[in-house]
Amino acid sequence: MHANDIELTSAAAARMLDDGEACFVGIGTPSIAALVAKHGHAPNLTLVYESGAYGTVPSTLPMSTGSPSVASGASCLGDCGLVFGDLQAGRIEVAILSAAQVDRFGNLNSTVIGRYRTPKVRLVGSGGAHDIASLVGRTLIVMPHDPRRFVEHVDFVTAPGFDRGGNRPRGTRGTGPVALITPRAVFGFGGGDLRLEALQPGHDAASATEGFGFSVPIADRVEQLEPPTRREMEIMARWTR
Amino acid sequence: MHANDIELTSAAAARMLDDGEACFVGIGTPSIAALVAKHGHAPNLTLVYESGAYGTVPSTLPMSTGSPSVASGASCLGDCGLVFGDLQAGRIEVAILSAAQVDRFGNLNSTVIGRYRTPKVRLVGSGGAHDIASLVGRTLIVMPHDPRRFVEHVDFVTAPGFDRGGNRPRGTRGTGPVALITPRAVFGFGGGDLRLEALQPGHDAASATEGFGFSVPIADRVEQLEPPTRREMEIMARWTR
Amino acid sequence: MTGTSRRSLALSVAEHVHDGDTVFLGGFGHAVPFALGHELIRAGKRDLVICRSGADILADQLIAAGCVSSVIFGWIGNPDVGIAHAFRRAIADGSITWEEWTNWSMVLRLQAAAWGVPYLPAKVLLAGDGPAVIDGLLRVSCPYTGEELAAIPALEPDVAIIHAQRADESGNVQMWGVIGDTVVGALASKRIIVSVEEIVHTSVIESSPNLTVIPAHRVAAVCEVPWGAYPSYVEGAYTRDDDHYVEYDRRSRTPEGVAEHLERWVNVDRDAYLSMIDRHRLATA
Amino acid sequence: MTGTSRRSLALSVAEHVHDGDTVFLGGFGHAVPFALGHELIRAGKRDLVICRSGADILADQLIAAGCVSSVIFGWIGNPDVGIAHAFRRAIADGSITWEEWTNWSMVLRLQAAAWGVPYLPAKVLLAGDGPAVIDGLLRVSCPYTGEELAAIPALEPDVAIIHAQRADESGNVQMWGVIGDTVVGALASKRIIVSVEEIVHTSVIESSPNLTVIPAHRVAAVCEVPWGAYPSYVEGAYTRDDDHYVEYDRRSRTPEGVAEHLERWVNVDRDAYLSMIDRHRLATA
Repeated sequence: MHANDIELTSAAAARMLDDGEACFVGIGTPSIAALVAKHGHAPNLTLVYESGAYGTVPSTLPMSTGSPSVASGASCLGDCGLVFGDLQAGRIEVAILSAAQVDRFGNLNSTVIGRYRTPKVRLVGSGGAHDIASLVGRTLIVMPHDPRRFVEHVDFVTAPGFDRGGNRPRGTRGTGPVALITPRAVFGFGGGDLRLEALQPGHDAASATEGFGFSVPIADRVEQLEPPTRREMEIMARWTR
Repeated sequence: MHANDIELTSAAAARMLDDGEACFVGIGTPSIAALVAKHGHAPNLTLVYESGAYGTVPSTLPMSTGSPSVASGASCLGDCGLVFGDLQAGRIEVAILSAAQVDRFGNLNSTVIGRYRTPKVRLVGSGGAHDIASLVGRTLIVMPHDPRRFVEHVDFVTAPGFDRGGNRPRGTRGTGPVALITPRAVFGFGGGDLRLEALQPGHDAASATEGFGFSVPIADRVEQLEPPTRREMEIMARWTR
Repeated sequence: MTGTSRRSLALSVAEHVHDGDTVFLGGFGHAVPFALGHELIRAGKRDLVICRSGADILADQLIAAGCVSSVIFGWIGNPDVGIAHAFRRAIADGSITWEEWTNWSMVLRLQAAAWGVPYLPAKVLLAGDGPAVIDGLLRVSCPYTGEELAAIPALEPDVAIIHAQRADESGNVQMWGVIGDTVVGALASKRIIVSVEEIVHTSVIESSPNLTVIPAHRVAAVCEVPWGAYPSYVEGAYTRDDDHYVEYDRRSRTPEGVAEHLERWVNVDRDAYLSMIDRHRLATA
Repeated sequence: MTGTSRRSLALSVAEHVHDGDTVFLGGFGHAVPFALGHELIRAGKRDLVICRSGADILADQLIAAGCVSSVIFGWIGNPDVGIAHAFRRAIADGSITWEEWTNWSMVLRLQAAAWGVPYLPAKVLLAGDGPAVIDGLLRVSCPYTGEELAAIPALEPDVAIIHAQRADESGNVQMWGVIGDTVVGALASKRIIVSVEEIVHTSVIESSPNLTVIPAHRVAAVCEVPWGAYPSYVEGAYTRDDDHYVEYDRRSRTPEGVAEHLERWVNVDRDAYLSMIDRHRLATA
């Protein structure tokens, strides 16, 4: 059985989570990635949802961070204040985020396509994404390979990554984005700037960056990612098949 | 059966509570006063304890605001943040306070007798008293008739009443103390200054202010308080006999 | 509050929600107050400023129905399904204004009001493009450390509408499951209207006082409305009707479609509403 | 935290409390962590800065035992019984320093740390003599309203010791009854040590997640210590031994008396301690 795009992305992201960490997750692929880790190499990973849930292990994939599957099986149901307070106090190690657009500096846009007051497409807004990107220890970004989403500069910086000098902007903390993970590749942000670092099975540098709105530097040594293991595929199957 | 000092004080204070109010209470006589009202003319009075309890109706008198009888029978057990936040937001109408000393301006001292750094007697400190006196809608002060406790100026203003000009000091709100209730009399704070306004049964102006460290003006018309009713005495008996 | 008592949805809304009010909508995915929100639509409320952190399709429906002049939010959409179509149209045609925060800053705005302070300092809205689109957002320096912080201004709604599992007649509200910002938003508000699955005797409340999230003296009205959070869910009672959310996404793509949806689901009495719900499938109790 | 596991009192205190630490003491009347506090005394900890809002006789005993260099508090005494005699003696003879706040401002100091901000604004400590005796207390103006507010600085204890009803082995702590400032004080602290009446299976925790007041990833160590809050009480387990508090008041009036009390109640092993408690009279479960 070949891994599909969500499985390739989720498994690669999962491997970047360490056992014992608290991981802020959103709905969709971020949840799957965290669950692959939790059911695999990181049994003591704590999934944290902005709705106030800690330690939840959703059996069905939640459609909202407040969904029934976030509540059932949680070991702690506090409120938004508990979770975001913990985040602001520097006590959440890692987050997995996604967005409509990402740029070469790891900035995320989930607010508007086009101009803010006269948008081409009005999106959902920050939710917790700005807060998480500003405050968490490090960020993993997961995206489908949709060329329109990879731009040199996002139309709106909802969730800050790095500034044009490759530094974390004032008013943020943590190391910022450490990886952009797609079904085709993993990109790092070594100097605060996107760089191709590893390829998913069957892809090369050209296909990994196909359609990107900017040119992407390539690491001296590009790793070849292993496909999801049989075990990882088994774990993911219930949400991705 | 004659009312004892605690009963005279509690019953007089209870009558100053209106049905439907939220009333911040401490341990001892303040609790008894609130309970007399609650079991009598003010069934919809909400007793609030700083430990986070709302709507509690202690069956035995609590020794601490965190005592078992504060918890059992409470309709809401939040935390200190809920209660003090509510208070700071101006949502608690009235409080009943006591202290080691009260002065003619309604200032309360529960911090030290003597100088702060070299006290004659070191007391328990503010607890919530400063917070309540600064923020609640109005304050009732209940005290035993112990002349050493009635002074022109308290040694330390733990809980602010009025300043020497008879105004509420900057940094407080609410009307401040509206009454000082003792087993001998009720004093008002009309112009921000203590004034004898009503006498408990069997007392006159001289005995009501006996031993006070300052002279007390007397209202043009001094009321005569009714003794606690039979019903009030019945209510109080379980805590005061 | 003494005056609290069991009220109908219609009476509660008539008494406590006025045109022009700022209205906090409860429900962070869980226990979204659809019954109360739909009553606002039936009552023809106008010029409401609606607010919450993550706003889902109830907010979109209030906008579609013409009740709303402005939205204050951290997120607005149809969770995991798509965007808020009526909201998108309304900002495109200029019929509403909006003020856009983040989920944490919205929670802090409400917390500030719940605690009676005019602002709270925070470590967000200091970077990215978000701060620039909030009119008049200011910063403060910590007087001790010199650290620069965002000053998040208090937001005190005139009224909150929330749904919960149960309350007693005097208004002690008990809620469990996902809390989100529902409780802080209610506590922030001048008046609180609550619909509950069940009104219970005070002895039930007193047997589990730690579950009471809002003490009675804060509550203006309580309505007993079983299934009052459908199509969202109530922990321990019924699960979320995910299909309904997907269906709303499809229909709300056009003004006609959303009008039909409101005609079907709002312009009906409670019995008809209940008869359209597949309660057998959704009940979890 | 991954590393959390069932630990003895002695090991927990040895690993996580160091001389000179600022230690938050849990227990607002309810669930005062006497077993953990007494372990600090047995371990001979020195130069501790102890803090909480309303501090009762456990704080006084730590002072009497010479563990404490400073106390940060809103209230200190023996509730409804009298003053804290060892505290009084220690400040009279200059052997400890102190910093005196109010209960609300102490809660805000801890809340600021729990939320990772260096201060929170408040409407207290603006009048009376209290503000003048807090070294360096500053004010801020609200940048929106101009209102003058007290700037309450964050207090982040190095370690919290608290007692609760139950936890699982990974450290999810459940507490009910009076909460006071116990939870915020724990959340404010860098490390949290918890003693519980009972360690339960995680399935018990997951059946009532709203009762979890501290999520496991914050907890450094959990110890199962039945009667660990005696002579205070644990809701649903045992009631307060009021007589013990009265007795402590009597004995603690002299240095010799308090030394005798500590010899009797602290310098003993757990079985001997339990044998001195009239468990039959106090048990409520």
